[in-house]
Amino acid sequence: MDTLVAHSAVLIIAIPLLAAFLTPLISRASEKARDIFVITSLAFVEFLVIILAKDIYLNGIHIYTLGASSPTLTIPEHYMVPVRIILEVDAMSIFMGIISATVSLAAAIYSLSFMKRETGGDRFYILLLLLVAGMLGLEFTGDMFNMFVFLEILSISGAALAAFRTRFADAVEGGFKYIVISAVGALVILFAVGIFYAPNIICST
Amino acid sequence: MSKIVRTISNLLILFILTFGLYVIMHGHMTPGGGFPGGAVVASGIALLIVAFGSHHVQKTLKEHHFAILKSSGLLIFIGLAFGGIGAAFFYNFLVGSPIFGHIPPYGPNPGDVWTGGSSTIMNIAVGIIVSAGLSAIVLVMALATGKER
Amino acid sequence: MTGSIFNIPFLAVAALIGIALYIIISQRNLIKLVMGITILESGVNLFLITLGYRAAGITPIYTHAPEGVMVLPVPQALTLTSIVIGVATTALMLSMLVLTYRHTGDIDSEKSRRMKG
Amino acid sequence: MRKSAAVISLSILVAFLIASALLIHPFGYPPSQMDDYIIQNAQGESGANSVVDTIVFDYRGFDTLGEATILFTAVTGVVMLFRKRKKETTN
Repeated sequence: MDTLVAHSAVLIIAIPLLAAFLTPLISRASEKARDIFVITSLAFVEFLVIILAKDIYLNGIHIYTLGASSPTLTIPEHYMVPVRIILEVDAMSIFMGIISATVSLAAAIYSLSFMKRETGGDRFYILLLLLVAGMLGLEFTGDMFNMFVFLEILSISGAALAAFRTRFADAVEGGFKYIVISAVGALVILFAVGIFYAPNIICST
Repeated sequence: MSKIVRTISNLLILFILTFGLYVIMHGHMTPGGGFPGGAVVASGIALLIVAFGSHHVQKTLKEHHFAILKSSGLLIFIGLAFGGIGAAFFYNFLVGSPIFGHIPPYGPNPGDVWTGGSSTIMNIAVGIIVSAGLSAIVLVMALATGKER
Repeated sequence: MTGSIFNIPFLAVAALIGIALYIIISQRNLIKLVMGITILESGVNLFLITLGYRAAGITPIYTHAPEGVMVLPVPQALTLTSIVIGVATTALMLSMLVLTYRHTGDIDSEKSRRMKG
Repeated sequence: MRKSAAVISLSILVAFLIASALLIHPFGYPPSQMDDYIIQNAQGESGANSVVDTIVFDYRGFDTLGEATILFTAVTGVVMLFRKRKKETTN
């Protein structure tokens, strides 16, 4: 159980991604199997968020380094600056994590019946799972460029979902406006990542 | 397209695919890797679509073939990421193991394919994802905007 | 030494981003708007790459590497990611444009009055 | 009125860009503590010769996972936008 808590920070982001990659294959089996699979994976993410919240409530900020020999090894041996990507989950991000996990579980359960009348069903669930992964990833990363990547996942899947009902002109137009504005915003954030990377931009000695 | 273009593209597609696979396979030693190699393979398929027309290509290379390729590439990639879950999520668990495990001597060396650990297999997985993804985008857009025969 | 006037690449980045933002603001034809975003994306990529250049540096690959100091590898990895992100956003924008063209019959944002801005 | 507001804000932004271009580190001499560590240790930790490939798949592999999902999202979005609409009740 405690290993689950130790790895829960990254599992919360990885499980929706894994579910999104598996959904096209599972939806070949049957519509019913796909719906069950999506709901169980989102319920498991909700369970992980709750146990991580309890762990953070008890002993503070939860740090997870990706790729190091142990999750809490943030600084490599003979160096003073972290080189790998670090997930930093504090009270604020787990609070937002609880909200987004619960809301997306409710949205998935609601959309089971709503999506019966629409065509292209399993693509809706793939985009919904990716939206959830983008949201949770955005809240949990401690790395600036990683935040840009998850923000981009969020905006692309959100724009595609906005333009889902392609027979309405307003839906596609709204999706287009959403993707244009968020692409420009994300590129300016990428410019800010570049400025952060060159430290002495103003105080160059 | 005219007959000449079709026969030339029939011949050319072999060289493009082999060059793309070469760039994907040698990503951890030479410049290139999953992304550029996948783009080269996708440009080969785009050449086929231009030469033979999207409807002809659509008969053989259907969209769900690309969907299966993409999902399997992504599953290999995230499976390798989960493989190192013992230590941490993206831990390179194949370094030093019999699969792609050699560690080259420090400094310039002639380069040994059997190195790189899980990052070599991730290279191949990303090559599959990018080539299937980009050619799926080109095919779907060509079909959508082409003349319905 | 403080930033010398001869940071030509960074001035080129400033010019590219300025032109791209002017295009995004002033263009009515939506295809040109998407082109403006592509120019903005290439400007930001140029900025990332020029951050990592080292004078007389060689590519950071050890296979048959000649002598010399290596160029910074981290900005190259970031640019690799942002180029594919540019492809993804451009593909999605263009496909949405095709659909709006099918619905409203034209591509000009002024005439389809709901699409101000 | 709207046109002048746009032009003013654009000129302020371009002025900021040119100022940052002049004040940034000189072109060929970047500060590089983190990169020197990576250049020294990339071969030892992951064994691959290409340092950029080591960063993309080993040090910052999570970015590349996000990258692959972005490409997957874009392709799913494009395929979903151009799907054939068979039986669909307009509600």
